[in-house]
Amino acid sequence: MMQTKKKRNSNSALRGFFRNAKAVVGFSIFSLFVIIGIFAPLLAPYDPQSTNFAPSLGPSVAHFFGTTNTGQDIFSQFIWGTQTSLIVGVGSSLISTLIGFIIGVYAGYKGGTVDGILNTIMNVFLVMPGLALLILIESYLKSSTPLINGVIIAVTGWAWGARVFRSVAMSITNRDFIVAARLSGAKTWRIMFVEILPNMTSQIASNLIYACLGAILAESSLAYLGFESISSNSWGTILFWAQNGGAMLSGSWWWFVPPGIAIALVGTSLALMNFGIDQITNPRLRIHKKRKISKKNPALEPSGGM
Amino acid sequence: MKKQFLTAVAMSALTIGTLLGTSGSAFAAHMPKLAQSTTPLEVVPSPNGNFQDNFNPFSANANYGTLGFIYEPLFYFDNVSGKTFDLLGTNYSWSNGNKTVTVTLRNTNWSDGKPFTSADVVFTFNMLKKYPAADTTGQWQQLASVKAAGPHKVVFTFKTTNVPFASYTLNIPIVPQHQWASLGDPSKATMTSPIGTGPYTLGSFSAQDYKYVANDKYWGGVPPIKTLDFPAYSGNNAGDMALASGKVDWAGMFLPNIQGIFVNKDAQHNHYYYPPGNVVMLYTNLKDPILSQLPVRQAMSLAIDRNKLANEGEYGYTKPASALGLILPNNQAWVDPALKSKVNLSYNPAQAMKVLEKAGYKKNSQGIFAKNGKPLSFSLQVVAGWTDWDTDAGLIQQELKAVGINVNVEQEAFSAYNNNLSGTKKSYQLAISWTNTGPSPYFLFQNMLWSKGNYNVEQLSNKTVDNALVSFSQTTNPGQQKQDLYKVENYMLNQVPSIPLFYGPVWYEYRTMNYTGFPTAANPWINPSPYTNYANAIVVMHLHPAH
Amino acid sequence: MSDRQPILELDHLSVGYQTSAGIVNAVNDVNLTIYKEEIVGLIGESGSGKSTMAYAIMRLLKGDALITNGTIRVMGKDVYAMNLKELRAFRWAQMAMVFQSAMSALNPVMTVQTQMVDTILAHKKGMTRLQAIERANQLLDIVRIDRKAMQSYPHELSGGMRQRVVIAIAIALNPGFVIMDEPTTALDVVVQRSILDQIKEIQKQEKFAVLFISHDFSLVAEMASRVAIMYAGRIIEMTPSQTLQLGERHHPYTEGLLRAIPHLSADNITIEGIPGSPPNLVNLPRGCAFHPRCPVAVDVCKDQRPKAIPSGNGHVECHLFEGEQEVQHG
Amino acid sequence: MRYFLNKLGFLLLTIWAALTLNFALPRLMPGNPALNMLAKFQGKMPPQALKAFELQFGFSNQPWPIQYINYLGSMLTGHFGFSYTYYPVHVSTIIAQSLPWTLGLLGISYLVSVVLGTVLGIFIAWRRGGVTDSITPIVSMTFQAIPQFWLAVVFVYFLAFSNNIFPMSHSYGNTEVPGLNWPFIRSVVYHGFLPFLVVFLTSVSGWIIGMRNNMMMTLGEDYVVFAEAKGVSPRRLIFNYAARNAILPQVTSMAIALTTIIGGQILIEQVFSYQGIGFQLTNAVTSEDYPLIQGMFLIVAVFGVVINFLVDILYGRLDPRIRRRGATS
Repeated sequence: MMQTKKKRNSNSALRGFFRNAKAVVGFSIFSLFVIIGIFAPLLAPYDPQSTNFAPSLGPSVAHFFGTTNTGQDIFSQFIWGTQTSLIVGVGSSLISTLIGFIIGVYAGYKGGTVDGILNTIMNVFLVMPGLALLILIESYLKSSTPLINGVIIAVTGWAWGARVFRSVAMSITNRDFIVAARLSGAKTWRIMFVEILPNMTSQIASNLIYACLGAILAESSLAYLGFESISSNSWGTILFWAQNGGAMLSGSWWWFVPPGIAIALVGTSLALMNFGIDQITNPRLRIHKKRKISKKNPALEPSGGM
Repeated sequence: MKKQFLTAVAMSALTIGTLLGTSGSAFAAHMPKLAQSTTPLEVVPSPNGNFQDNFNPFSANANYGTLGFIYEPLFYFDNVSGKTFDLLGTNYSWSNGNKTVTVTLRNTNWSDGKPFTSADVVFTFNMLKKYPAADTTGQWQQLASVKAAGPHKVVFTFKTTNVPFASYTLNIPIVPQHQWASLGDPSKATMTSPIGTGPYTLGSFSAQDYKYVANDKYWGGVPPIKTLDFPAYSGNNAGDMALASGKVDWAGMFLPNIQGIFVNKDAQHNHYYYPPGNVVMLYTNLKDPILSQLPVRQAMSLAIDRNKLANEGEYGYTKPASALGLILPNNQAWVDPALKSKVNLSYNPAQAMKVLEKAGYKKNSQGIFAKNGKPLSFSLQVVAGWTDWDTDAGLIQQELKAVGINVNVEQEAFSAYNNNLSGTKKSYQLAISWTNTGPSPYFLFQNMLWSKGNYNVEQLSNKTVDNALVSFSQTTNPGQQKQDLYKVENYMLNQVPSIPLFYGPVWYEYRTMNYTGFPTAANPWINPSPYTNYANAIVVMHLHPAH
Repeated sequence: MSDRQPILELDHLSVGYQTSAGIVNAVNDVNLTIYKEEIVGLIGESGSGKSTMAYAIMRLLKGDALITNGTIRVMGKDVYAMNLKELRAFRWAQMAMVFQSAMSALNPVMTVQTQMVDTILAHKKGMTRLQAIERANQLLDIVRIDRKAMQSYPHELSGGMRQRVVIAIAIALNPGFVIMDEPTTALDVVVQRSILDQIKEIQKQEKFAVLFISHDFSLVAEMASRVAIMYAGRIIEMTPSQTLQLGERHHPYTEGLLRAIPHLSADNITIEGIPGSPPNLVNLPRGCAFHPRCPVAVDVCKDQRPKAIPSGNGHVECHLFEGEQEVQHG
Repeated sequence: MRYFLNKLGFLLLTIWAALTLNFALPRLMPGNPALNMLAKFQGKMPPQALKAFELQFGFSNQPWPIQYINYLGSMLTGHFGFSYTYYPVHVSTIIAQSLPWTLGLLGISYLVSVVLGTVLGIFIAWRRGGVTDSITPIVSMTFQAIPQFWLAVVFVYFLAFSNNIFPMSHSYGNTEVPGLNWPFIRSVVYHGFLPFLVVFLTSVSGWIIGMRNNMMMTLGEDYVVFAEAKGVSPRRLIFNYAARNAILPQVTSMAIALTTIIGGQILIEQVFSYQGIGFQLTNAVTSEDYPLIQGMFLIVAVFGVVINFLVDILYGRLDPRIRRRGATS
């Protein structure tokens, strides 16, 4: 009974998601980039690192985004960079959400001293300025790869999610089915992942989305500051090389604009999806499109001027 | 990108010696007498962070221009032209079997009006003796005494004969006794109100900008420009943009695509040239059993396309290095006539493979040359974030791979890299690094090849080279000195103790909108970069308003 | 009956929600009149449309709820014909409402005094602040709360005190009509008792008509003179409260509700409920909405919606009563 | 009071955590600060300088608990050691010099984005479903998704480099004399505008959307409906009833979001050569100036934590329920 009810809820939530215009637009944009990332080996016309082309070319049929000042094909770098940036974003968000889930739910579920300690740790991570912490770590970890950076971003950024998960866990820990599970002797991890988890899908989805956006932005920032191995290839490293190669000053907009726009697009798509999820799970956030039913229907007017 | 500045600055600090055999002081700065212009000269020696209020000449981190505009040494020995410029000294001469040098001082005043005398010189050196932490060039490891011989004469006596070392000694900035006597350890002092003998004094300071104002009583005449303005820029874009938009008159910055970004914006006024400043080497650790084999080093040298490195990794701002370890054309006069035809290094991968095969190496199943089951596989260390060298390392990796030598590029933090190269235990196989230069090739060789050299990174210990360098250091006879260096050049060519790659450029951009008289490529009479200590002031004294 | 002055008149009122499946009526063709100084009870299971009706009367419908048919008159004035300014002046001065949960009806970050004074000053433009505070103090006296509570924040008061504050705010402007939407649901029995007594007392004193909404039969029977029973958006029966006891003849649903009240006798407790659950409004059964749960349903109940049949002092919507009507008329 | 003490305890705890992190990180890495310092001079320092550096940087072979206590002591007294890049300048001197600029720029951009974002959020929640409501969140979300450094660089390029409308870098004109004079203040404002704009545009979204959503939630609360019913004027309803409550969750995120704003400002200061902590921090990292990195990080962290504390206290003042309960989260 419980199980089927949960399933029905998540199905209808999914249906709601795809009925929400914002969510659908966001999902479509994001999917487009995912497809580009998955098929990067097929889509990229050249080896992104190869320096075999004429340097500093503008956009052309042969090189959609021109070439770098060392003669690399920027379009190929962009395509491969899509893959890297998405892996970093998605991977990092999965890791940080998992850490956040375990710590947050464990704290909320256990309560008491455990909660006190974990909650304090959470708060410490929350108030530490993230990028400054990342820079501090990078200063000792020279030229890490985007993937390592993704892991570091996750390890330093899980606290946001943990806070949300903790409060949700606290609110459902005393519900009957959790109490029943506990009384029947279920292990803590089982209660956390089997009983509690399905009840916070929207929070998890929302956290995954924001962590992904955060990771993509943070990775590109670190790359831009030059904290990534030069043989790596992400949107951030393209921007780093564009800056390094004077793309701005020579007006080579095709070098620095695409990665920036791509990050913004992916970010916006994620934000749109999150916006959609918010509206689905929170009926009060829904905007009611007021169709005219009958002409003379005073109830349709907003009352109280709101 | 940061790297270029760092090494350039490091090297210019070391570029302070000369060959003192060449008939004493030769070149007095030409001091024009023109009306002073009030338009500030905008100088960006190097983009770096904020400034700190420190104009202490004994601090390695003093603000640009401290050495030159404010403090002067006795003489300045230029590494690009090889010339000597008289500053506080007007003449020096060797005696006592080349152990003693006597310097005649200029009759001038400190910027606060007090007279400059031999007491100040003696004080300065004794202060370094008292506080070894400030004696960063190790003067008192060589000096026996510094004594005044009258108000305008100083006698330096060395423990042993080491003629070239005197170029470091005569290059020490002289500070006023009346200000510094009470300061204590000069290595720990921050000097915020410097009193010097130079053409400028400190005008104003803030973290983002400081200004020098003309010292109108300068012994070399009224400086032609009233104010020198030094704004702070970050290394990323701000400095480049400032230069590109014509806000900077004189700079020592690395800019990608300088022709398009800078010159073409105002081709009439915007100029640059990058004279070679040192040799960038692919160092080989000779303690490594495989790298100690000459054919391996020869093969690697043959397999590297230096033009590609210069054009791709170095943006075409430099040229392939010479086979002799000399910086050309700066050191043209020192080329062994017998080696004239062998100066240029060749790129010949086929020959590289032949050399290895001849030495008994065979390609294994991975296509890598191996002997006795040991493949030619090395790690190559570079500094992470020094992007041009990082790129070069990648190119070298590709090229060596093509002939059958495997290379793994390791990007290290600067301190780790530096510890691996110049620490007591040298844990590296291949590394890209710089050379330390001076007004003659002796300095480069002495640093790099002498068994006790400061930068003997490859750990060479060779009698012929050592003897030649010692012989050089004990004579003031130019003929003898040349003969000594020819031996080293031959060793460099035939034994390839390390592999020269390309010249490290001196960064130098200038804009003639407001001022002209800058050194040009056609007349490279001095190291032209604003980050070059002492040369900076000499260059400014030669400028004049454009209109 | 006609000599009494009607305070609330609902005429064929339907209130619907817009959903993706179209309009769903939560209140369906309701006719109801409340007269001066009268207390009418409104009873039904949750989801039967009680609160929707209350909000519709107050013209407080939010989001996708709207009046789909009919009119609402309070003191003879069509609530939905007023412009916003008139509405703001009329509402609370003439009709007020006591919300279900006092905790959520009071602004957590404002003191009791501010919230009371706000109400008074919003309507009495000529009044000074001091006068308003004095009036607020009187109101606290009426609901028997210490005047010190004025400076308290809602969370500092007990549940009963909060509910009294809400009642005080509701009667602040001497309205002629007050809707009480389950005013004591959240309170324990003892507090509930004292508040109900107080409501009755104040009602006698201030002489306003009340629509008393509850799902507690015995409570409504005690408070109200007439009771409306709501099922699936319709008032299926209207009856004087004294008839509400087992043995009297009622709509099968009403009878079900009556049976659901625990009956305590000397040796046993019987609780009988109504089998099944309230219908889904989106997909109402044809005919009588109650027929799937009705123990006495006949074929006609499945196809035809019953009409309102006058019965006793009220009316009932049930096919089973159709014969009686004929008997009565015949 | 209990709430205050609770928060104060947390403040101290967080600062301690930041200090400990700062202590642990360099010691987890190979080498020691003195060796790194020596490396910085690339052979220009004689070997005997090592001893001097070890003394200067407080590095010793003492057991680490003693080192740790000494370290805490010197940190608490503001002795952050010497900067490598600016030796012999103290790290604390550099911090003192750059901190006011960061505080100024950050303070203003933070304040403006919070206030403006919140007001805008209230406005679009009021006019929900309208044109502003459908456009503003999306536009602001897009700005939030743009990498801050990228936006900064694009602004510099188009508004400063190509079109010369704003200065490209620095916090005031090089001809101005710092002090309380009008030309200087004007120059500071003029130079600060673009960095401010970037911080504002990329951080305002959270406030707008957060406040809008909070407002929507609050507008559905009974006490708002109740207040509306009892005739409270629309203005008072929106501000005193709805917004006053909706702002509470906003205040909690104010404290946390601050950390991302500090992060963003690090990049922006770098792009604009703005003489603040962020500019120093990134430069210190490129030049491996570890004492400076540590000092800067510590200041940034402490700064974030202290502001957090202040925001928490403000929250306590705004929400009467908190004052007594002493909740920690």
